[in-house]
Amino acid sequence: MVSLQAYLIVSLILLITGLVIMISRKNIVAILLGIELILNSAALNFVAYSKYTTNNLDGHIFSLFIIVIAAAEAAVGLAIVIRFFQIKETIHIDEVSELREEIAR
Amino acid sequence: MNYTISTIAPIFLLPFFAFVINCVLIKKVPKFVPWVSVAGIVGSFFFAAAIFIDFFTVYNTDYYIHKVFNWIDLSHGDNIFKIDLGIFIDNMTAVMLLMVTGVASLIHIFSTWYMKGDVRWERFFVYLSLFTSAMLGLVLSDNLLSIFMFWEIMGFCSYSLIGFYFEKEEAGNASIKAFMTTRVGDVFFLLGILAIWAVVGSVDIPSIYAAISNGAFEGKTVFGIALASFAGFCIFCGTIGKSAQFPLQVWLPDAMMGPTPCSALIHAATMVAAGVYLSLRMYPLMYVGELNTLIAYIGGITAFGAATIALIQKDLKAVLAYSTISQLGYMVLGIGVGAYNAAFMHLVTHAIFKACLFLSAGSVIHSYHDKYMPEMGGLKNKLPYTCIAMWCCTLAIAGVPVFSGFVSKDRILGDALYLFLQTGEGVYAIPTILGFVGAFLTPFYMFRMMFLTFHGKNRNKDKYDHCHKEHLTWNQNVPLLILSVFTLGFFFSGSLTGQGIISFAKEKKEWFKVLIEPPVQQRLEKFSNVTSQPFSFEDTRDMSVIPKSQYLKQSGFAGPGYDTSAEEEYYDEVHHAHVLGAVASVIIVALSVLLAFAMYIFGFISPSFFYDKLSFWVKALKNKYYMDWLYIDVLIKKGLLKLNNLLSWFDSGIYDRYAIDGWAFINRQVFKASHWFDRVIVDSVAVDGTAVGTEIFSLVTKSIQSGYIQKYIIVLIGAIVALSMFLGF
Amino acid sequence: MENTIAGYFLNFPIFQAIAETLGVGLTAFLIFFAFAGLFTVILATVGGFGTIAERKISADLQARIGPNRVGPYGLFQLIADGIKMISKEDIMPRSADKFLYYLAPFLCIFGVLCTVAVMPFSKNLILSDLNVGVFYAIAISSLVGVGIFLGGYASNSKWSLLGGMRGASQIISYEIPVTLTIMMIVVIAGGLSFNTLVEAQAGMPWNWYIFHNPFTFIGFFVFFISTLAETNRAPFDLPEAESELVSGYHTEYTGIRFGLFALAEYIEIFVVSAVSVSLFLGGYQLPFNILEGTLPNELLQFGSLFLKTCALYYVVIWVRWTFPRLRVDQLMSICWKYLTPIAIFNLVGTAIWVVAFDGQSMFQLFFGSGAH
Amino acid sequence: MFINILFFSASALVIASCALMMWTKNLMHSCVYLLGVLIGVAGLYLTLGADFVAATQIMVYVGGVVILMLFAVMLTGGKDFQSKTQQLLNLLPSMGNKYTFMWGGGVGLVFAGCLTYFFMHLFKVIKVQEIDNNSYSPTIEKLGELLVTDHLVAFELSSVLLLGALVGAAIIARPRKERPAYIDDIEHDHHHDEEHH
Repeated sequence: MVSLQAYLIVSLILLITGLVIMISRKNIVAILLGIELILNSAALNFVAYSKYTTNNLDGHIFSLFIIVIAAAEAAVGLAIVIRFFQIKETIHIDEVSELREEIAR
Repeated sequence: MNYTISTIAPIFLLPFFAFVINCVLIKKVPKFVPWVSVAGIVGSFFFAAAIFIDFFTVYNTDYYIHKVFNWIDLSHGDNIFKIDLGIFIDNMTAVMLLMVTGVASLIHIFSTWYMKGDVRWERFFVYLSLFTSAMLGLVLSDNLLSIFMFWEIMGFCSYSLIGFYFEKEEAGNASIKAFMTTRVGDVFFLLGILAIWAVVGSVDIPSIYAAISNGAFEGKTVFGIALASFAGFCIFCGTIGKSAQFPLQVWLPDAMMGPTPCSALIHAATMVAAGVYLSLRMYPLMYVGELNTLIAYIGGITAFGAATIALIQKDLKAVLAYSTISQLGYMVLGIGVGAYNAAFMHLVTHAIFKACLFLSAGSVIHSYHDKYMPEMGGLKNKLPYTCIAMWCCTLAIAGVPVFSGFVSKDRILGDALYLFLQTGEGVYAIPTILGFVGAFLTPFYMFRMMFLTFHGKNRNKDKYDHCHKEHLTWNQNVPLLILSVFTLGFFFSGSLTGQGIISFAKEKKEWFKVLIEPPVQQRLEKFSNVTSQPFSFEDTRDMSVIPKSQYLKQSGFAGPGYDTSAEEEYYDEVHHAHVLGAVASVIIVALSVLLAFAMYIFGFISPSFFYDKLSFWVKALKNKYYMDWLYIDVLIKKGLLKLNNLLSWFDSGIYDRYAIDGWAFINRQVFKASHWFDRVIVDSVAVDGTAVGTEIFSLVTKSIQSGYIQKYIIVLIGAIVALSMFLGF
Repeated sequence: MENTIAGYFLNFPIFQAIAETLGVGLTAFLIFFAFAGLFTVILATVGGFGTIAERKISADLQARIGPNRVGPYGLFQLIADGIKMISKEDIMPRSADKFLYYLAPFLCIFGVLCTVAVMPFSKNLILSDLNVGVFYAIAISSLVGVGIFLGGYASNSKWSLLGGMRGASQIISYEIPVTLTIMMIVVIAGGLSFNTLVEAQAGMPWNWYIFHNPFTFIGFFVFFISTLAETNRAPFDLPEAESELVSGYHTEYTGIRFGLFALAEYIEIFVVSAVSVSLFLGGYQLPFNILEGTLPNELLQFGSLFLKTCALYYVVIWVRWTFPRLRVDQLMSICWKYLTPIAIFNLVGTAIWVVAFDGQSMFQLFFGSGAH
Repeated sequence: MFINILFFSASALVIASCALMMWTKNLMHSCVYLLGVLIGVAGLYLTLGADFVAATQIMVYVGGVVILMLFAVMLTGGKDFQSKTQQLLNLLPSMGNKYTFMWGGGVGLVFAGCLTYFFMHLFKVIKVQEIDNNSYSPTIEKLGELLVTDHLVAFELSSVLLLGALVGAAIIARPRKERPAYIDDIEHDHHHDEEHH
């Protein structure tokens, strides 16, 4: 019998890994990969809680919508990345900082 | 018959949809436009006929249908302000619907022949459809407000159709004249509606009837006049404008600038009848306000005056225009003397034969390419069918027995005579005499017109030879012949002479008299409990409030000619007056016809004899009693323009110079002071100070906003951790 | 476990005896495991025979003889080919991405074989009757696309890269008409599991879903064309177009790795044909059920499915050797401008049909419910 | 027992793939490891009895998102690359360096610690029902009912969202015929600077 905490630990590992990837990578696509991990951890949490606490299928519905949103996010995000690459010829995340005020370095 | 919105509304909506569809079609496929219009009105005719047949089957004086819909509701709490629209159908409405749709159908069909190939002839049908739908909407309406709205739509259509050939300057002027003249009446009409609203709190007809029945108008005055008189007068002014009565009749002759079918439909058969219809609807109010003498005088003067002007007209359509005014005068006279039933019957019969006359005139003008009678003559060989139809109508309008005009007009005259004989007061003598003189003149000018047009020798060989011989065509003369069939009297009276000598249907031979009864006090009692709530539906199929004999005894002006076996004495008086009137008018008509034959067929008396003897009178007639001169030259040019100049001088000289410029000067000074305050205090201290403060603060805060997303994430996570610490521990 | 292969065999006395000693769960798992292995072997053989069939049929269509040296009619050619594949040198380009280069063929074969888990070969001869069966099959078969893409990318070669990109985009695109068409059938059947879909087509051929209504009739052809593209078969074989891209995404592969790609392709054709048959052509259903519930009946049903699938397989090969190849833009416009709108139209039309005629088929409407 | 085996194998796959994702310097490999994570999560869904969600997970992610990611990686350069404008921050390799990993690891540890602490407190308070998960029940029909009854608005809105994403992505990624003027300006400035140097 697997307990809820086991799922939460897996989910936590997914979350933290995604977070670390988001912070440490400088490539936008890699950051999007990290976001996918975080979304997956949230969806896993929803399904696990749906199983162990509420005993209905609302969690499944939520995770379905998360998957849908992740798909939309990936499509639009990657389109933006490709467009950005066409313009700047790089996808370094720190290049995406043109809206701030220029501070003398 | 089950009255739902789907059996009533198509009467109004089919022509309206035809209008809307035509608005679209006219740019894309103009050749379909006339047929859409015709289809709309013919479909409407079938629905109207269904309603009429049902009412005829029920055969109950008090039968009416009332449907109410909520239109505007701004009520909150106790402040009730709402306007409901609705449908009100009683016997009169049913007859009116049948008449309007039938006549309009035939006129539409005729127009497809008359207008074909004319300039903008598709647009003509667009206007016709809009007009017909507005007229039917007016007839169906249950309250004065929507009647007013449709009234104005009809005014617009009339304007557009009079000025249909706007290339001609006269047509444009005539349309403006018609529009402005009727506006005078409409302003009063609106005032009347407001006066009624002030008393009744609602403007729907059953509520007004109920208020009259409950005596709500008693003791109320405005400007020292009884309120009922005021309201009734104002509404009657609407009738004066729309139906071209005495002071405002000047627009109708000019309205003949429009195409002939529109003259037939609007300026003869239906729209001008709408004014009389409104007065008939408001008949109780007129009598509560004791306006009958005034109405009778206006009707008599109009009937006589227009008939005299018609004597000398050379234009075929002008004769008919003045005869229209004259006949409308008879209807108004009928309202004034209490001949409610006869006035409405004259409305219906007149609509039919006048429509036929105008269509015939249109047929003649279109075939002959001229409208001046001195150029015509002998056309009976060229246009036999038109001649037959026109003769039937002429006999009808002249009041020859057997024809419908005799039935209706002589009943009005008989009632006028009866009122004069019964009361013995001199005030009723003048309208009665004017009416009889008009009845003498009417056959004369109509026969004159017929003789000049169709008989005798032709006076212009070129045009006569050029005119083609007429064949029986479904959209040229078949509508005329159909209309001319209905000029026979027994359709309306149930007997050939109107006096019950030869009857065709034993039980319902007197249907017109039975179904259309004046809404006098006792008849109004059925409305006294009316609530007129939105979405209510009343159908009084089995209700009959009072037996007829009882009501006749109580009514003073009920109008004679009913089945009055219970009231022998009354019946004798009425019968006496009516026989007298009938005999008198038959004699008058015979004399008039003889005179016409003598002058224009046999040539015993030359018309120039009268021209010489009565030269002053003829001059007055040629100038239409100087009414146009009075209005345009005296009233407008001398009076109103002067007043305008005065007001304009006041506006620019006094108001503009001192009030407005002075205010501007003051403003400029205030502006100078405030500008200084603005520049020195607000701008430099408050605004700039705020900006400097903001800049200093932003220098501190913008170092956080580095633009590097990962730093934001770190800060975000830090914030989440801090927040959870704060909340959790 | 009722309608699966493990449940069916657990009813036999011998397996019940084993279950008493080992426990039901473990026995069922062992049966499952054994049959999974058996199916894999059978499918590999079928895939091998696919190559033979391809060569023999193409030869027939081109009035040649084809392979005829190894065994009777050249039937053992596949053994010879297999030995050749295994014994050839396994070459990897020096600049290739080693990890992905090794992974790609396995992803392909994995994706294909996983779909077999829900294939209904007969009423009980099904490894697992998932109630999301069709959905699972579509989902897991999309691994093939990843495999092809990674194979093309990892080879570090122009031809391979172009082939991989074409393959991935083609597979993603053509999944849409396929899924919409399957949804049409799902709307009629009211379930996603394969048994639900096939059970409703029992009896005579006019109960097959292809004849259910006009939309399914169109839908079958949409599905068939789309599956041709999904499996990279001619006329949609752009990822491995020989005349343009040498050999497409598996240009650099040799030996057993190339063999795995080829095997995956031939097995996928078989599986997809079987899915077509199950969805539209009655699946394993027989027109008569004389031997209901016995093992021979299961085998007859298996034979029914196998026969129809082989017929479709023949059509696929026939098409390959008959039609010329499309251009890339034509490929995409066929998918997005023609097949997808038609599939949506079919879906809507079928939904309306189901609501309007209460789920009855054309033949039921024409001949009454007695036609069932 | 099968559930337990499935759970442990799936979570092992997830954790191992996560670790490799974090470890590897090759973005393409990272994407492939993401595939492992996603399949592992689908396995975890299966242990929770969520068969439809698992199938959807594989369908959407494996068939769509991962291939999109692979395309994006390939179109934007694949492995490590260095920015063409060799300025201060851009000298960092895009897959991270010691400095960034230090930051990331630190933040991750702090967050993990915080969450762990938080949940430990939470589980002292909340009583979790122990539901017998051996009873396998199909979810798909109930999910379908829920989607068109209780969650209808969200369902319809998500379809609108997907349409918007489709159109938006197509418009954004479409190559334009002429380059925007500001790129020319930037390049001009760049050349100008080089001339000065």
